[in-house]
Amino acid sequence: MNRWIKNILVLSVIIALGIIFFYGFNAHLPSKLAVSNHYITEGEKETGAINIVSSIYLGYRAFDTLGETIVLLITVSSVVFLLKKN
Amino acid sequence: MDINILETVIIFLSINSLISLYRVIKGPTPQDRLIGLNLIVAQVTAIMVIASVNFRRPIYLDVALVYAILGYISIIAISKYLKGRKLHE
Amino acid sequence: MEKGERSEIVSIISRKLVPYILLFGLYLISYGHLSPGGGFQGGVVLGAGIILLCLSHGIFLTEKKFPLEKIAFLEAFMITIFILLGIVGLIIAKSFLGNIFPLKKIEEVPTAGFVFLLNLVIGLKVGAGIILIFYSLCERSEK
Amino acid sequence: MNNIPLFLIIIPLFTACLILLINFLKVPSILTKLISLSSIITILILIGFSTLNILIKKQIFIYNLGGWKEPLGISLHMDGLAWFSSLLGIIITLFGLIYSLKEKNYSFKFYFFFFILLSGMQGVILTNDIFNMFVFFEILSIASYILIAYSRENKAIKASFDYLLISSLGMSLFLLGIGFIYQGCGSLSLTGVGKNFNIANGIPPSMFQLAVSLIVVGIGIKAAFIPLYSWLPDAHAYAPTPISAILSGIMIKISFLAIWRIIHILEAINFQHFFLWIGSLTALIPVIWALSQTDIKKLLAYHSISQMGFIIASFGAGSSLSLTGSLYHLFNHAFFKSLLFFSAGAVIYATGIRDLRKLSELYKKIPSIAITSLIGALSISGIPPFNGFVSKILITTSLKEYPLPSFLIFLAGIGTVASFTKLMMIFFNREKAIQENLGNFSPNKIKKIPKALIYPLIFLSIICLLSGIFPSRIAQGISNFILLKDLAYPLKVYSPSNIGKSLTILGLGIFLYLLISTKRGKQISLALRKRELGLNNSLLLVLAGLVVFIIFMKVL
Amino acid sequence: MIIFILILTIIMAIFALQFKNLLNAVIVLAVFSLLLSLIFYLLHAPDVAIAEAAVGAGVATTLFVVVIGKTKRKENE
Amino acid sequence: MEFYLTFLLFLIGVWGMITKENLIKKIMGLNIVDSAIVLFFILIGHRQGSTAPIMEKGIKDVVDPLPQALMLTAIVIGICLTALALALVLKIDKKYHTLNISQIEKLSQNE
Amino acid sequence: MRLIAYFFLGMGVFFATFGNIGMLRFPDVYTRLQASSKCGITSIISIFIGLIILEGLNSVALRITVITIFFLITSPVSSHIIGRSAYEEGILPWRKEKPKDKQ
Amino acid sequence: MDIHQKWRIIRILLTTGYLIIGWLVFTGNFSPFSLSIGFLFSFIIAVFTYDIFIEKEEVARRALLPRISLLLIYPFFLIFKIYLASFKMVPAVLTEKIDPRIVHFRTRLKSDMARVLLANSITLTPGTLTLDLNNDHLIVHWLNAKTIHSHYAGKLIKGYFEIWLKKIWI
Repeated sequence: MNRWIKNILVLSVIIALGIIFFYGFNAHLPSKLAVSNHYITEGEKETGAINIVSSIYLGYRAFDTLGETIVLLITVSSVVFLLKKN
Repeated sequence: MDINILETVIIFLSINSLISLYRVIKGPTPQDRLIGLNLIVAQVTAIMVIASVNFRRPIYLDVALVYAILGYISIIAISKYLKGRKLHE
Repeated sequence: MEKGERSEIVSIISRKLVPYILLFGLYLISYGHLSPGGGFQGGVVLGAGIILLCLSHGIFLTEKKFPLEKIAFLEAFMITIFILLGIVGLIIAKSFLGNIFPLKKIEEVPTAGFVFLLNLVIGLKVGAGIILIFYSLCERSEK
Repeated sequence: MNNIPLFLIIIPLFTACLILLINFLKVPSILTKLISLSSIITILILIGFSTLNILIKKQIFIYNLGGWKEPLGISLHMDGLAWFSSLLGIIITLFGLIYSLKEKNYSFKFYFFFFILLSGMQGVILTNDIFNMFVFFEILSIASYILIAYSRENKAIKASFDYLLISSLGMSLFLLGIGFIYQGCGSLSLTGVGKNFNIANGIPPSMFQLAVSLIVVGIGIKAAFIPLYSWLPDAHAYAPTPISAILSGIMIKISFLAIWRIIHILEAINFQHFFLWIGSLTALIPVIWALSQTDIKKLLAYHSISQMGFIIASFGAGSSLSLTGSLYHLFNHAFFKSLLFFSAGAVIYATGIRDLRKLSELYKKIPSIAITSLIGALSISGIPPFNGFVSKILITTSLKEYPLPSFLIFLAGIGTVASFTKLMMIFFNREKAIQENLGNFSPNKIKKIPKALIYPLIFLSIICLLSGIFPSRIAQGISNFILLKDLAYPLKVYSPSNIGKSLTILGLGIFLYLLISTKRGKQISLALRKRELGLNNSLLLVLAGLVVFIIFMKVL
Repeated sequence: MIIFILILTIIMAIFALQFKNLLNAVIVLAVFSLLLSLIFYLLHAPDVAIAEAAVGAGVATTLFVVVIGKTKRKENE
Repeated sequence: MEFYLTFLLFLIGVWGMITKENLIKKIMGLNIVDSAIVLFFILIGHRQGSTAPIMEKGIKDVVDPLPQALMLTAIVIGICLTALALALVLKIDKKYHTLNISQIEKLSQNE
Repeated sequence: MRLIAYFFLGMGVFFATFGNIGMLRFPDVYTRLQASSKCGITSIISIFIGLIILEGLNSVALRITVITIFFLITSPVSSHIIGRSAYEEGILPWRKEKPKDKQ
Repeated sequence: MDIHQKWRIIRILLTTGYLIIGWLVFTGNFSPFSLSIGFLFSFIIAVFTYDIFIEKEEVARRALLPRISLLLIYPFFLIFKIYLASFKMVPAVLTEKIDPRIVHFRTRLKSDMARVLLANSITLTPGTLTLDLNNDHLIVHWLNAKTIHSHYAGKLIKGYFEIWLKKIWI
């Protein structure tokens, strides 16, 4: 019985969230893409990579990539540390 | 004209993969599900290749190759585990 | 995973396939700036190749070939190189992670020297990381 | 000079990698410790260099990474607030490092994780790009998950897993919020977002509210607001002591400061007022649980949430005095909470017991720890002349216009006094263990405490005392140099009425302590202790909190 | 087209969460990930499609399978 | 329409995280949530152009490359979290011999 | 030429459909595996041949050939390993008539 | 120089050669820079994986260098067979007239690669599916079993494949 109440509670919260997303989100927003347009037009010249995604990933936003590698490094270290035999 | 035909093929293939999905969900044994997974990998690779021809971007074909390789690896991993199950239980 | 358990077909096919998968991973890494792919994706494919080797030849043999210690060292070394590259950029190009190579014309194929280098570093690092995660998750059942 | 923000992030990272790398060569552990100590001192000196420029010349350091200008690439900004929180983080981390140096069973991995944690904190503070902030938050969180599970005890692992799930859900919400912002304004740098993402610029109000609430709830999980705090007590209690001090002392505050920055940039004024209510509830409710705890560190962990409530409520009031009070309390809390955690850690180190009921008469065996804990307890309870008193007075004066929140905060103050009286009883009480015949603790088994554990305690106590004695100077400094506002209020902290108020709270608190130490009170606290939220409920509460936040914003 | 595959993906997600047998859930999750990668592909994001296929089908599935192999097989009621 | 289905996917993942008792199921829910967010970003980027941002000769009308670059990072972080959570699950299984969250909570309270 | 390509594409769809139907209707793991492995690979090969004819011999055709060869190698292996795992697990093959004593 | 040493170098070079073919196929790019990078990568991979790619015992020349002309024709033959198999599959799917059995038989092929290819070819041909391969012992699932006698079944199933493969490898 308790479980049923809990399920209903969860469902109601999720449905409420769904309604909020449904009304809060506007799919037809006019988009302003000054930054991206610059990437598309100049990215090839400025970084030398034809693949613009690569040029953003490793050129313009390479610091993010550094952070991401650090995330991977610490994950690997912690998995090794956690599962190491004593 | 071509584009239409190619897209029709894509649509047919995706409807076909619906059947494989049914097997994945329904399949009484895990092996059945794996068969479904195998077939889905094949069909989706076909869809990707056709779509790449359709988009006129041959560069996209790398994705299909990666997809094929990794589908194979995942199937081998899962069936390896299925085999090892008797040792565990 | 004892020896009798292993399928000969899978083992032989994987034996012939793994070098090609690794090569494909390196292709993805080194052509990351020209076609889809890049450091991370290629690294994952490298890792998946080694995982396939583990699955088909057993983890002991693979670990003998690619020992855990060395791979861990490779990973730490690569991340250090990444940061060092950034610092070299700071000295040469006056900004952290700045481009330290001259940009050539785009017609020549592998132009983006810096992107290429970073892709290589990241790819090796990601591959090493994934193999390490797999090793350490597998480790306990062997005992 | 402009490179300082970069070095604040990179030097810890590089140190971490260096530690990892040199340990492949099987070097002695003393080298690891030496490297870590020297690195942290280096960045302390670096941030010291920047003091003059930032505070007096009111200069903002901007560093464009990779040479790409602001909207294209990522840039680091260091203004007064960032300087303040960065400095606070480094100091607390330094104390934590000194405290952990003497511990034998911390391998090099511990220092590695430790420095990544430090680097993540600096990154979150300094970055001016919202997605980069997400990445640094993830670095920070992963480092903290693994540090919480460092002891590999059952409860620590469980706490770490709970924290991982809840916090990842929060981070997903944050990322979704970033998606909304990007869709709305096509830019990711915080200044660009501030310029373009507001209702005046054509963003629909409902979307603005949704994005802001997603981001606030996502980060709020780390800052432990009222519906989102349930991971914190376990996580902070079962972490190693220096890590508890860092997590409680600085990490939750950094998350809060990130919210502070985002709300200021987005100019979500409605939301700021909402924080008044959230903060006052956050101050009160955890105190009730704290009163019922018997684990030393868990009690302290509940109090971190409660003190965060003071800070948040004062932030919500929004006047320059209350913002000053908020920052001042943040500053003080960082010091006295790490002091308390270090003392608790020393007690656990000496006796090997973390249950309050089993300990007694420790004053005779470890007088130094008893004194430092007493200083910490007096600070947190807001007794003059310690620093907690000053900031609490600032907060209560600034909240005068809002009667209900200030009443809730008053109640929270009483609860704080009561629970810290309960904590202090392990030092000054007699024969409690015999009375309840709970444990086999014998006072003779106490280990000798090494000096490295005591030095940070003494330093921290001195800071607590000093920042309590010169209140107006520090408050003026905070408001003039960091908030760049005039403190439009004649500061007179040590007035008789204020002291009387604090003494009233003290008396009521001791009375409350007497109440809960009766038989009936013990039964109630046992029942409360059993009634902790499970993982599922906490996850549900996150979503429910999100719904409530959004609905509240719609109503306002 | 994309909507159709997306609906299939959602169905797969529901089933992945609903299966009692964890191994079946992992298989379905692999299918989910592959279909998602197809969607990325059709949305002209080949980089992300490669990453998702590599991560979802290759690494995550293998890790899940290893962990499930070491813990119990059936989900406890 | 795709956006709303993406939100539905997100909510399904969250629902799985909240209601499922098994820890591995919770991690799967987390995976689904991550995927939904990635899909959301890609959809945002897709709205403008019509082909991938790889500038071969004669290609002009491309989709927004920035969300794709961001999502590569997000995918890496997602897999990292999954791996770490799975390692913790292994550890939990070793200590408590069950993966059911309510049983684990009962056991850890009795300690 | 184009018509031949379309013919091959149609054949690919045809075989894919039959493979799927076979997988749906057959009674046990092995027979389903038979249907799926054969028809799956045939449909893939047909489609790829069709596309190669459509595109002409250039880098695309080369890449498609690589994928085809890869499929030719791996698809039977994965079928084999699925079948083998079923066989080792002791799933008995379906028989038309009830199994008698001999064999 | 020791014979093992020599053999190792030969294996590394052979592996490199095979891998460079793969590189060319992957990239489709013949510029000198790409080729040199490809050579470098192939060599590195070969150094790491040469004893996986070519086993120490595989000394026979034909096992390493198959007859290229026949090897190139073989896929077309195989594809033809596959088409035949699939057309036979269609009525089976429609009518469900099947009589599946499991049969065992042996093969005379020596080279590993040849045996594996035989098993794969059997999987791809009408109504048969290799379940296991143990040295030279094959277990095959047969959809429309005509006989269960090991010798005849072997003859029927292996068909021309064995002869072809024997010509290509050993």
